Amino acid sequence: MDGPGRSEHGNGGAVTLSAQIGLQLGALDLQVDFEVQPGELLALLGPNGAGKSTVLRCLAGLAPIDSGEIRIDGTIVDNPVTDTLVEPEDRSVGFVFQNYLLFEHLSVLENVAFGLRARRTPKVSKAKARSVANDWLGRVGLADYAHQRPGTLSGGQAQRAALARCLATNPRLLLLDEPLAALDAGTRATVRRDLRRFLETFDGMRVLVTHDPVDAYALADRVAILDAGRIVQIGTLAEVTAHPRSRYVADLVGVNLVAGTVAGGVLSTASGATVVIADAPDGPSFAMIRPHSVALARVPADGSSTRNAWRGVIVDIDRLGDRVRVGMAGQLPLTAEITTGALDALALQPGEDIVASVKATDIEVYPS
Amino acid sequence: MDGPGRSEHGNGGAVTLSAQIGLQLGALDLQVDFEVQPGELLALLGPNGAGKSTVLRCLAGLAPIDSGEIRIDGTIVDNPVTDTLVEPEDRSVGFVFQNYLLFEHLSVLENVAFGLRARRTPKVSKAKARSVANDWLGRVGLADYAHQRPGTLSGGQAQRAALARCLATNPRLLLLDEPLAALDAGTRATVRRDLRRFLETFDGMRVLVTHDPVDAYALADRVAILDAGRIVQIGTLAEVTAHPRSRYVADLVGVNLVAGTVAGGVLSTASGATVVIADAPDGPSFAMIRPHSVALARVPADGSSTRNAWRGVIVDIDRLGDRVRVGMAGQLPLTAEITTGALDALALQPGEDIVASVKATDIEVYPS
Amino acid sequence: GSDDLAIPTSGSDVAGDVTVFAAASLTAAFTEIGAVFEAEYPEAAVVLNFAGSSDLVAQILQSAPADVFASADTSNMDRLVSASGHATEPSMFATNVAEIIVQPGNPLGITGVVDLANDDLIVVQCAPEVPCGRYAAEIYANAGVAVIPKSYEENVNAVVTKVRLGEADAGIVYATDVIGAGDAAQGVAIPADANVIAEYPIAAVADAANLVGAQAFVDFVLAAESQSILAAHGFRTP
Amino acid sequence: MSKRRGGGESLPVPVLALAVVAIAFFALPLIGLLWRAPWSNAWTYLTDDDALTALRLSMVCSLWATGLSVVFGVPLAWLLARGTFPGREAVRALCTLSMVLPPVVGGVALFFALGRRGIVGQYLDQWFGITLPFTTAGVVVAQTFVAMPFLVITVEAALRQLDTRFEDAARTLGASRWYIFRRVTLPSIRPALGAGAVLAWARALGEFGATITFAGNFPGTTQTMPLAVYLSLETNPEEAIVLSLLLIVISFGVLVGLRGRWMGRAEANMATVVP
Amino acid sequence: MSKRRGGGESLPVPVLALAVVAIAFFALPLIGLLWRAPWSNAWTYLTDDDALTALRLSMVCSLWATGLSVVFGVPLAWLLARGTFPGREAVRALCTLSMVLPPVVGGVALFFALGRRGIVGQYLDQWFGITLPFTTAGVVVAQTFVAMPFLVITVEAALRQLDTRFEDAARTLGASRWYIFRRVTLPSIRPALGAGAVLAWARALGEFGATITFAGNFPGTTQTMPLAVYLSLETNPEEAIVLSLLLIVISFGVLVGLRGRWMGRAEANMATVVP
Ligand SMILES: Nc1ncnc2c1ncn2[C@@H]1O[C@H](COP(=O)(O)OP(=O)(O)OP(=O)(O)O)[C@@H](O)[C@H]1O
Ligand SMILES: Nc1ncnc2c1ncn2[C@@H]1O[C@H](COP(=O)(O)OP(=O)(O)OP(=O)(O)O)[C@@H](O)[C@H]1O
Ligand SMILES: [Mg+2]
Ligand SMILES: [Mg+2]
Repeated sequence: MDGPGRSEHGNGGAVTLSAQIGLQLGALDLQVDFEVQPGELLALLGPNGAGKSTVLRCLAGLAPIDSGEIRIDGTIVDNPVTDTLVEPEDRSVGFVFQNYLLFEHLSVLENVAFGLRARRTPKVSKAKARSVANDWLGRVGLADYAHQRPGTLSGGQAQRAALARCLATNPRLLLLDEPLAALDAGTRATVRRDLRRFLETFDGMRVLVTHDPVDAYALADRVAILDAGRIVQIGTLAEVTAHPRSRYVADLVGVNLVAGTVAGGVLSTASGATVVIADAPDGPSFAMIRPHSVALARVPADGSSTRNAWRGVIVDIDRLGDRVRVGMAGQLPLTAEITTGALDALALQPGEDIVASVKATDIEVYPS
Repeated sequence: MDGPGRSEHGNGGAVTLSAQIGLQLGALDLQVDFEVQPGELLALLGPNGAGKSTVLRCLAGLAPIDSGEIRIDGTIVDNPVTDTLVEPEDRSVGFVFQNYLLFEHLSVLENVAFGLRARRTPKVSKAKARSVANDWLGRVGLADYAHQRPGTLSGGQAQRAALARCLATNPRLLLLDEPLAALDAGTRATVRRDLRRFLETFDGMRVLVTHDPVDAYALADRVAILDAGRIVQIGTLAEVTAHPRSRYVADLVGVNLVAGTVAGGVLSTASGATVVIADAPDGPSFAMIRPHSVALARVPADGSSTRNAWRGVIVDIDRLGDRVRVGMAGQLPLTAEITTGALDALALQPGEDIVASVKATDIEVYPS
Repeated sequence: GSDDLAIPTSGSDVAGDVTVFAAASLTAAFTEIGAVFEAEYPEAAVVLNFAGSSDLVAQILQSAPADVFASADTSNMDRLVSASGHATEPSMFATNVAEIIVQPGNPLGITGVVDLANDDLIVVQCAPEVPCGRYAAEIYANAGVAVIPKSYEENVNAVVTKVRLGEADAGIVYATDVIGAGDAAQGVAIPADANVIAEYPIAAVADAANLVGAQAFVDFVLAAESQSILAAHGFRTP
Repeated sequence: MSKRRGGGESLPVPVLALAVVAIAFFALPLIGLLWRAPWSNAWTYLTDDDALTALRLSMVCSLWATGLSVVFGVPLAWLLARGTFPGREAVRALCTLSMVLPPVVGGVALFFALGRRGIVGQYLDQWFGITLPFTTAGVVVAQTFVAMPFLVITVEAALRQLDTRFEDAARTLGASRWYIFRRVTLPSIRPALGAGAVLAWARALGEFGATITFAGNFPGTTQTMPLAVYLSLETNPEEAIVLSLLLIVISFGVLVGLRGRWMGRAEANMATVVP
Repeated sequence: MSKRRGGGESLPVPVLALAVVAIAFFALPLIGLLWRAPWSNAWTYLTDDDALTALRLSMVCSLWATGLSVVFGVPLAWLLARGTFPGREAVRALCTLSMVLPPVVGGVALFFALGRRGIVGQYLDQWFGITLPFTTAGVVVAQTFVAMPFLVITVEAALRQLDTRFEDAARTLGASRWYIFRRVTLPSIRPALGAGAVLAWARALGEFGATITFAGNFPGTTQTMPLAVYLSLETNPEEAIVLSLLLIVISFGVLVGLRGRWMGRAEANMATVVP
């Protein structure tokens, strides 16, 4: 049962992950190709149904691929052509599932101890396993729930138990499917901190699926944007967020992304809107406008340094702390970020007309 | 089968919810007492395991209460003393569950049509039900998945299907248990907008459980903070967030909350830290410090207008868009919010020493 | 000449288990006989295995550990002998005559076979595949009546049970069964000219493990003491 | 290529070994029957009128028995799984009554209940002129009595394993208990229901003791296949073997046929929350 | 107060009605037996040595049969539920063989397989000197042959209903298939396993035809309770009734007793993801 996977990783040396994954699954046509370096954490982001969870299942060996090859630390763990397939239990992967999957017939403690007891190498005594499990429960703040059934835990508690169960086995390749999704604001920060602390002392590589940009920013070295089974953007956080190339990323970073064609310092969109920009080469381009550089007014502000102004209707007002994000529909849909004060001053309401203006110099333009 | 609940609400008139809930469930001792006015939306926030989902189950009639009384539109639907209990199916509640609970043996479309077909009044033809269901699927962007099995949907898709299934029955009392939790950044904003649009045309009252402050800000009229089965704070958003009275709320709003005692313009904490403040009455008080009014430096900034400075160690760096939240541990744990530029300039790393300073005038103090 | 293979038996060397396969209808009688036999030969122990005659044949042919086979009819004995031979020539140790079994007090006033032809009557009898069924057919033929029973039972005991429970009004069974039923049922004799006689053969089987014991038991069954026991249960001597 | 499929098919060796032994245990007797079957004149036995009549009757009765078992057994199973009333355990035990009862005694017990002189039977007779013994209806009753427990116990186990939160969800959607039962509960226990029905049907098909005792044995009305087989054992074991094989072949056909339609995996897993 | 408890106990009326009919259907024959039982001299029958011996033998054998059914049946069920191999349907059907087979024929078939002249039996005899027919071991074999299918089919249905993602989770935790089988799969099908074992045990306890044919009817070694009952039907139906009642009482005791320990609801719902 002790496949190449586990034994080779046993030494705790650095490992590499290279994955070319081709898989047809229902409506999903998955075609991704990426590498993860030792000690690196790759975050998979993308809309629902993009195939993020499926990618993780492939890496874990739970979903054998149709084409391509997955190599961990030089060992081929999945290759349909040579008919190679290292079973999940021999891959030494750790998998934190999107929906917990705790064993209902075991106590929370026994759940966390499960992985330690399960593997034959290294053999762990029951007592040892339990004490290790207890440590982990402590770290995720479930010490008091050790002897309850998972079923009596709340959503977030269950999620944390699942996290502990996986981390306890000290896997070589760590796969996290939205590990913090169900945690409340308070706990999330703490667990994220613990998680990062663990990851720092972790020499394997990690793939993280998340919807929360904060998680990605806090934990990931590189980000891959997955959409409809394809990687549309991959690179360091800086690269990806500096120049969003998809609506999804723009939303994630919280900026406005305008696609169009530049001609003589003016970018015109498909919808016919025009954006006056600082110098930029002609040709199809993206324009990125930060919400807080968008000013709102009831009437066009004449004689201001601003040279861009668009009319629109307010569709959305999201308050966030002492700032407010105002969504505007119109020829050029925009999201503006203003202070609560400004909002109260303008007394804005959804459905009202508004004028948004942006300094040309605040607009970043790059070829698409 | 047609209980008082449904028939009375049938007219679509305004309704009121008043709930005194006492319930002992495993580790949870639930004791809450609140009212929701017609057209009002109450958001329940609180840490994991606080009892939020349980409260909703009580309101829906899925968990009969041990003591107290639940009244909907004047009708007593649950009262252990008089042994009254209106069954869930007769309460005309809509419940969006924390974990979907879609029927695996029905197609997504049939799931959404279920509620319409299930109720005898008003009787809805199969065709009618299906068309209504289709509309709803369209609204949550699942039109293409109408004939798939829920099992083949991704997490977020399933969540949206569940949302549609509930909204389709046009319930009089709407209970939402983290309806947006599993949605990705892009979809969430859209669905939230749809949800709000629906809620605006909804004359019943709604109770929403969420972990996401943005949801609460965007959707809720009032917020109740639930902790360990008790409501620790309740009121309008302004009230609750203006003067956080719990760690949880402070985290939610994203501000620093310092509890201590004011004596002669100085607030001293249990840990011995002192905070110089603008005038405030003596006595036990809370001090609220906004992260972006916290300045960070490597050395104490002498001769500045700032009169507060604390040493500490960086434990946490969360990048969020073009801003960075820096967590500092020390005698006075603080979270500061600075620009990416400032971060790069200071080249801060977790574990390094740092000095945080705040203008006394930026500190808001109120008696606890 | 029933004694061509006969082995002289004296109490001394009759010992060990004597396994007797006997027809189920002999249960009561053979249980008693077995006890007396053991009293006679203290060294010996009688092991009784009761079942339908044909089941017993099947078992013996599957080399069940049988020493003696007592059948409720000649045909099953013949099947055994023709298939696996025998240690001693089969000899008749009892006969049985058919009777009509009816409710206690004979409420329907059934006097003879002729009355059974009445369709309002619930008559049950054995299936033609089993001996008592064949006998019933013969009896109807002899009496010159056509009786259509409600059911062809698997064995005579089933017939008795149905009448005892009052589910059936009448049936063709053995005289011994009527006696066995006690006052839960009562019998209507069939005149000898229309009646048939069932013969019960017994023999030591071919590869009997305890041939001496087998021989002794066969002889004992044929002896007076056993005959009186059989008589007490309604059997007649051949 | 099997390996490629992943999933559960590469079972642990010890388990596999045990499973193989179990299969052999069931296969050998069948092989034995085939081995000893008189192929030369098998056809004559099969085309024998009585055999065919018995076969037809067996089919009709066993299907009726299965139907009744489902109609009455599923509600009973639900009551046992969800109801809370004193003596529930006793009722559950009561359902296995006909399994522990020697078949013949079972038949006798049926007489006591439904026979001409039975507790209820006498009134059925007096008031409605209905008599069950010695009728085809009686066969169905006897078979149902013996077969239903298998359905009840199988379905009840499934109901207990079912996640009740799905029914909660249905209730908040305004569905009555009855509607939920039909549209949510039943569909989600379909595999177990199928299994239970198969068990019940097979048991009814092979039922012998209770049938012959309660319903008797008359060609055309109450003589089912097992009875025909049993009796031919008395005179003609060869025929018995052939008829048994016929019985087996037919049940195989039905089982293999039903299987796909009844016990799909997709329907099985009601508990799927997300893929 | 029952209303306060909420949950499923207020069943829809039609269902309730059907369930009640079903219960009556099982209760009446039992009442009938009790009604006709000869209480006056019941005690003498019960204390009769042969009866007690038969009872002891029945218990021992049926428990052995149940044990064997579990040991071999669960792996088989797993193979059927998870394995993918040609002829899986056929194998599944094969398992119901002994249910459709008239018991007596089943006994004959066992002879062909394990008898002293049987396909395998002859070698058991020659090489190991093991003979199964007409021994207590033979009784266990006959009962297992008849009882195992009930366990196999029940457990298989449960395995299909089981959410395999939990096993996936266990695999990623480094658990071997065998470990998962023991620590995850088995515990989560406990209710079904319990139900299946009960079915098998009850069936074994009542087994008559195959036993008397294959193992014979020797007091002390192969005469189980049903056989004793059968014989006393010949000589003394009253005794038969009393013994049957004894059989029922005992199985009731065991079932009601086991129930709590075996079929808890908590264990049942493996699929709970959050409360
Ligand atoms: N077993 C399956 N059968 C058919 N289609 C499937 C199956 N599993 C997944 N899919 C398809 O794959 C798509 C992606 O699923 P996946 O769970 O990987 O998405 P995801 O990126 O994880 O979404 P989310 O962020 O909501 O979890 C789904 O939309 C579904 O259509
Ligand atoms: N059936 C039950 N048996 C025992 N305890 C229970 C049960 N259901 C809930 N609890 C207890 O109630 C507590 C609160 O559960 P609940 O699901 O209401 O929390 P929550 O506020 O919804 O948390 P989350 O935000 O994580 O969903 C749990 O911690 C658990 O201990
Ligand atoms: Mg996913
Ligand atoms: Mg909750």
